[in-house]
Amino acid sequence: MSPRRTETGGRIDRLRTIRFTFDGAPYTGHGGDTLASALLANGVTLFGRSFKYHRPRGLLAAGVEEPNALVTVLRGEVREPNIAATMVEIYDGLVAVSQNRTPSLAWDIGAINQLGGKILSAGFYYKTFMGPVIGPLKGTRFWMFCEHFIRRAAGLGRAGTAPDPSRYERMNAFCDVLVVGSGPAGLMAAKAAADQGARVILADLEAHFGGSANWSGETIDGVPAADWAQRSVGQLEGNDNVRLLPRTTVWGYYDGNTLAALERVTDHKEAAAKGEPRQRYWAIRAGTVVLATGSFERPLVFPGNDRPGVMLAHAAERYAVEYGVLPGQRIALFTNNDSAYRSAVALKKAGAAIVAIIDVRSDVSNEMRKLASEAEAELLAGHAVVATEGGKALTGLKVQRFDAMNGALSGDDRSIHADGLLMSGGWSPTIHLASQAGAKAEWDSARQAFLPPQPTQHWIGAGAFTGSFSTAEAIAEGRAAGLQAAGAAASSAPLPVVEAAPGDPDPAPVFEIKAKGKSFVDFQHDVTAEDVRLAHREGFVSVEHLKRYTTLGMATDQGKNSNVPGLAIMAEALGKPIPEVGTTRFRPPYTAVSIGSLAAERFGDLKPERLTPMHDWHMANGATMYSAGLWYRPMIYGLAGETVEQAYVREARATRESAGIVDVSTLGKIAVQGPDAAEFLDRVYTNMFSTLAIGKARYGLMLREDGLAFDDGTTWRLGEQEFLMTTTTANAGKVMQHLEYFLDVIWPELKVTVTSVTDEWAGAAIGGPNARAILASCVTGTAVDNAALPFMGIVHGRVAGIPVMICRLSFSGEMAFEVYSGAGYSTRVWEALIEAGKPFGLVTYGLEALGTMRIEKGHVTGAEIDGRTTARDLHLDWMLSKKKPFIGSAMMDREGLIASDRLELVGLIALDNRPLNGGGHIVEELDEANPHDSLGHITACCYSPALGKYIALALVEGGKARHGTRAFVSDPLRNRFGPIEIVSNHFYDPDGSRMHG
Amino acid sequence: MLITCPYCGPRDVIEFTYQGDGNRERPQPASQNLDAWNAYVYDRLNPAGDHNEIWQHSGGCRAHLRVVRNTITHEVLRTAFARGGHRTEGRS
Amino acid sequence: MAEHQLPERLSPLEPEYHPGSHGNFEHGIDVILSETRPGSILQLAAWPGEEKGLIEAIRNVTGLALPDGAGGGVSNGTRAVFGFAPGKFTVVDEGEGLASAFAGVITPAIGTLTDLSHGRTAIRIAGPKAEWVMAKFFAIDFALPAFPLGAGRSTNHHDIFAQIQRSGADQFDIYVFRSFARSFWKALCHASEEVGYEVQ
Amino acid sequence: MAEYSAFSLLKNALTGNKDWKPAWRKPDPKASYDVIVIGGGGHGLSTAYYLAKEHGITNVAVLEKGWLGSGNVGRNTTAVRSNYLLPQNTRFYEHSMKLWENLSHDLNYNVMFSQRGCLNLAHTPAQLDDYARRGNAMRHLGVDAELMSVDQIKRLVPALDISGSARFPVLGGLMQRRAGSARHDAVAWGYARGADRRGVDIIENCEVTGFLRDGGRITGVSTTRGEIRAKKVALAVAGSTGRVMQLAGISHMPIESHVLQAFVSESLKPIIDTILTFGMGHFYISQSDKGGLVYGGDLDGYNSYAQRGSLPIVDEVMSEMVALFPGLARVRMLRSWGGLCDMTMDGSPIITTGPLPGMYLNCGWCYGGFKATPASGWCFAHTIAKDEPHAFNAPFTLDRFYRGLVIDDKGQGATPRLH
Repeated sequence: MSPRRTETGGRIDRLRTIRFTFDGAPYTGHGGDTLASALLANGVTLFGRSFKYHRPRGLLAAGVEEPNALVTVLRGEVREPNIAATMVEIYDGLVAVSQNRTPSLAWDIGAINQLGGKILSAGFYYKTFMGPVIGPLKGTRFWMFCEHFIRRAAGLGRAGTAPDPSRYERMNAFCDVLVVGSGPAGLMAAKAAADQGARVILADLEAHFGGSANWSGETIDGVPAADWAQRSVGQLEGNDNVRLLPRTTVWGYYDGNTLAALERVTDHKEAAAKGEPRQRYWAIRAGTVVLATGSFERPLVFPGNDRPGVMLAHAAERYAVEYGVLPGQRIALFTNNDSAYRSAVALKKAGAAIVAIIDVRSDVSNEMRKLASEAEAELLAGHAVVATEGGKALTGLKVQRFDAMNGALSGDDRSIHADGLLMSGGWSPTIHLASQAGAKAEWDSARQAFLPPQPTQHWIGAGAFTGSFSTAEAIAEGRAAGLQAAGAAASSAPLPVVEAAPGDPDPAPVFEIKAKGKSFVDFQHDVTAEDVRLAHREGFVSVEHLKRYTTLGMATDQGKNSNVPGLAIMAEALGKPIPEVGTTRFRPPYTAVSIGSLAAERFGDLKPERLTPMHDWHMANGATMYSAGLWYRPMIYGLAGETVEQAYVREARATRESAGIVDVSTLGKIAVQGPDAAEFLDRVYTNMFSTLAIGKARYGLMLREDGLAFDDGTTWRLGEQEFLMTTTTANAGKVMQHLEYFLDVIWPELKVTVTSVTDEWAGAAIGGPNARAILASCVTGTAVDNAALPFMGIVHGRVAGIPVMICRLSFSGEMAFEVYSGAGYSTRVWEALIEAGKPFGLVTYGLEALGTMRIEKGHVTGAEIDGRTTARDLHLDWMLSKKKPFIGSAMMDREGLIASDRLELVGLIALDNRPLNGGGHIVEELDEANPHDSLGHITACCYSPALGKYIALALVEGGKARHGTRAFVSDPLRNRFGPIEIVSNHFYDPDGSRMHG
Repeated sequence: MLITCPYCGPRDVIEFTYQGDGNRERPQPASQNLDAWNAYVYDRLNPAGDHNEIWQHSGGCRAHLRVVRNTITHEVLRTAFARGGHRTEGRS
Repeated sequence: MAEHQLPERLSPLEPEYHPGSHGNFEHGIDVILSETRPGSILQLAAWPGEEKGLIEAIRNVTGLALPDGAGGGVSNGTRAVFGFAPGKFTVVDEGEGLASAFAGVITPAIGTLTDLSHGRTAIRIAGPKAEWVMAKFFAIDFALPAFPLGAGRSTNHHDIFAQIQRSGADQFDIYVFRSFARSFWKALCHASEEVGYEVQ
Repeated sequence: MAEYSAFSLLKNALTGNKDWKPAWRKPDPKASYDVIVIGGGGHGLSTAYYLAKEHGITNVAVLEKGWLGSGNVGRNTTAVRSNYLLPQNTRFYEHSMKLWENLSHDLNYNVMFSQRGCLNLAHTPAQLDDYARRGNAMRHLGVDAELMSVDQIKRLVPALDISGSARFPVLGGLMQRRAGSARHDAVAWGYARGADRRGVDIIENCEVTGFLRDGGRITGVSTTRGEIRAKKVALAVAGSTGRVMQLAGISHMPIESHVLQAFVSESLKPIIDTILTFGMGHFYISQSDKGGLVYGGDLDGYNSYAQRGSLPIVDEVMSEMVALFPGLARVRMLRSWGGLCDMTMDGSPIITTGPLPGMYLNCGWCYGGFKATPASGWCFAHTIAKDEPHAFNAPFTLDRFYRGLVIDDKGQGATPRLH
């Protein structure tokens, strides 16, 4: 039996022994233990070190608000830092280590910071480290030098770099009623709503439903509250319209009654089952939310209140009643309200000696005096704790007379020997979700607490959340909320009967005992009462300034323990009531949420892969793939030992000499259909399409409304009211939305449907002097000669018995054809074309060769249509129809878009026969040391097999006017400088004789 | 945030694409009034409160909607098809 | 008709399609995944006000009577139809050639016909945990009252657009773009491991 | 007021820190001023500071509707950089960078500007060329930029997944070493203290409710603390520009107000030593001196005046984060918040005289406002004092949109969402 474990009691499974380690030392605990309760049972008092002063710290709380006992949980190499020991359910083989200490928790060199105490006061960073004005450490250097050490001293746990092997998952849920919190109020609400047939989700962040019923020691309907809770849960489990989510923290209340919750599915298990996620992220759309989230007990602010062994009263009660662990043998309590008396009695029952109850109030009610004597505790009314003693564990405390009216201390101090000091500074309703939902909390001077605001979304509060701290009220409010949420009338049926200790819910308005020594407000961040007063002296008096200047409330507990005491101290300094200092609006998340869980199913799978039908063929035939947006496209089909350049040069040369074939299935394809299709195209393209003959294609250009170039491609007229539009791969989605917008919003009178058929049709572009011969040898059902298939003509036929649509158009500048077929057949067509091409030495080519040939031809792509260029800049003004308005026509001639200093498309030839780089700049005079006066930049470049030179396309100031002149490429990033000649962008076969054949 | 698509019913905002100020009037295609074009292309009403907006249900039926939404509370007050005409009683 | 001599179409799922039991199946198989490979997937669109005529045409050609209302649908095992957008319907047939059957029927006065038989891939998920697995991907309510038998829905999972028809009490047919089908299939299998799944 | 220094810290420590004075006074507004600056955020405060310091104009009031620095200066992810593509932006932000480099001295307030670099990751050869274009553009304007190899990146950020197996493998990156981060609140407080020490009245909890006019001319403002007259009224209320301009009767602007969310993780020992951006989505991250990972992504994407974010963006940002750092999946997001951004139709700001006589306008910072704080105030002060823009802000006019002179670094066109 471990030193602090009680003989009996608690809902732990004493028959199950669980082995785990903390900081390397082996410990045992029982089923149902948290890491905190198990270590406490083993006599551990020191759990962590504080952020700034590295002070030794013990457990403050028993739940999610714990600020001190943060640990890192290890699963092999994978680290999970900053987890509150109070929230870690132990399992066999659990490995946990403490944080923010070197070399050990017991001996931490960081503790020397305590010596600097007064210098390291709030805001000290801002007042120093500016460093010298001159010399080697001027500017930012001195600060960065100091910062190097500050950064290493700061921080809590250490994150790992080993990839997390776990799976995370998202679940989209819908319900009529979401109940948050499973205490008596939540259970009643869930049951009432479920009985009405509503779809109910009940979520609680703890492993066991029941909330305070699990440790209050009260009885409900004649049975222990814990049993009543378990019985209620059992009744809920039966209903198939109820989903129970234990270990599930509802952390975010978003617009539209959308709530975000995190379910810890396997964190408490040794291992996950096959396919089981570590955590599940619930996105819940709820009709109505019942907020039954309870309340937090507040610490009191007094010297030495952070000593290990000083704990919240209800936390000690939980450890004793729920886990069968005594936080101390000789326990004193320090309180400003009645609830601590119940805790005293509970701990007495559990076997501790209650040496004293120190109450700041002089007038303590008779009921409380009765409870005190029941606990056999000396009652020191009108007293306060002014000091605590001990090092890594509490040994005693000092008390003095205290006047709650004016906060004055009097008389001699008196020492009390105790190894546990439990404090209660009153209770704060857990209103975070209500605040997130978008409203400001309201201060209640009786409760000395912020109460939930009027709902701004569909939620109803119940129980301690509303400031109703008694279980009887919780049960009544819970049922009423459940019924209302389910749309049912209120019920007058009798409610479960509660037997509970008496108590006044209103505390005395005492938050701080002013005496000598450090009194902590924010435990983790080491913010003291003096820091708050310093902030006041320096004018940081609004609550947000207070937080930001002192970091109060910015720790991992997000102010759950410190907000109200901090505000109270500032209010006193200002001589204003607390609400005038204000409260900060709570923001998501309620408690910290793992980033993996938010990535959910996309962890390890950020974006889908988009594949053409021929993808597997490309992979099997030596293609190196290139990711273009979500698509994968062949870059080259390299041969053994070939460089990328050698490969694309071979592919391009072979195409120009005989024939090549490329997969063009990724081009955006949009079916434009309907009586007004032609009219619509006339409006969206800069050039005419209504005049296009059936069975012919035309190259088209689109502008944006602002008159700049948007996208280009060929559009085919397949019938009177039937067009097939092609777009660039990159812009397919944008163009689709553009068209849909105009049809839906601007021109609803047009009878046109647009449908993405990108995936319906797969395409192969086959080009080169022998392309036609290859087609002729394998296409049936149509001729492909000049008469049957002139430039920009379209025919229908078959390849390998499969229907194909062939359009004669050219991107490569060769005699070329695009062969389209249904995607399910296209690989067969592709293979048939390659087979037919064998006698002609047909090559497959990839994006690099495609790019090379288009650069030789001077065609533009996304690199030139970059959202900043006009049709004129790209020498496409010949496509701007004067006969009709089109999208962008009214805006395209504004002064800035026709200015003479705009960048224009030109060609470049490297005069030093060395490769050029995309993104290199163009200058008139070369200055490698201090490059300046850029004229423009290279958009695309390659080695041109056709010209035998390194060439490029570029956007250059002056443009055409510079044809034939010399300049320099200036590429300091890649140290590439050299002479170039500026030429026309049409390097190769400018009059197009090859493609017209 | 949930937006009720007249066709698909209430859907998460993730399914929608915002298309901005729905009060803008596009000039007649042939209009040469550059001020009107500039106002249409660049200027936006940007109220703190109820706002007439265009949204596309791009992750659903792809219809464009006229939405009245409060820019302070994010409450969606009204939704309708931008392109009238369709007699499809909505689900919600 | 020529279609009858056509070779079998290739599935985009091929290399990732592994018939058999997978995932946590030792504890029972709670969903069955399959590719249904219909011969015809058509999109029919009616001009505003012409919906009734189109619905009539669909009934004449397929024998399927569409129920009223947005997203209404019906299926009979070999054929299925559902609305997925205002005035727009997806019609599916096990056999090929449904497009030519509609060719003369959908006149320019009524609307348009677009053949997507190759462009969309049909994946079926069936079993007691079908709703659970679907809810991992899509932010729509799959509960029977909210998503009735035969009804259709248009939704998306990030970049992947999907049309979904409820073809059984615990069965859904998902139509995704062919180019995304393999990625979606892999994700669907991955998400089904938890409940144990079989590929047929 | 006392200088801040290690010595003053020590001296005050010995006297129990009882003698520290307020960082700035809390005066009541006077009846009139030479200049009223509306907006007690970073830009408004720096404007007042430079009006006093550079132009000797000290009869200035800064009016803040809430608490000082309650807007975006205290809500951003603290990145400071000048790595732009277009020269108009690069020149302006580089001027800002130079002011940053001496700001702590200038203000006698440590704003903790730390030049730990900003690295844009590239994931395709085309993107690498695109970054090279931008880096070279910077170099041709005398701004530092360099390309980093995968090996260099791996050494700089070991936690990053640079394995070729990633969906979007890292192929390299564009680094600006002089970029960095600063303590955002300290910038507001430092400028406030600096301006206050030069005689500027900083008036908190003073909301402007209307404009006073003499004919067409703006002659002052009515506020929740009474009417205040001024020769010149300057607006620096980015995020609320639409609201305030409405008070002046101007309802249409080339601006939409959008929410941008930001996130911070629990405090960790140092793991990311630079500012990092993802090239295949919209994600940026750095680590604060306190150890929190500070990160963010895209706009929520719709008009909003609520400093409250939506869930889909949270999911998107976290997904991109663990795509880069699969080892950080178990690190936990501690806090999220939203800031209001003036999104212009080209993604660049507006600093100009007008649009009404007697009015001066500083707005449209999209989500680049923090790093601009010094130069924005410096240029705005010049524009107010001289009644004409400085060369640095001359391109940032209001009419540039209409004249086709947009400064569109992203090439997205007239949409506020995509910049």
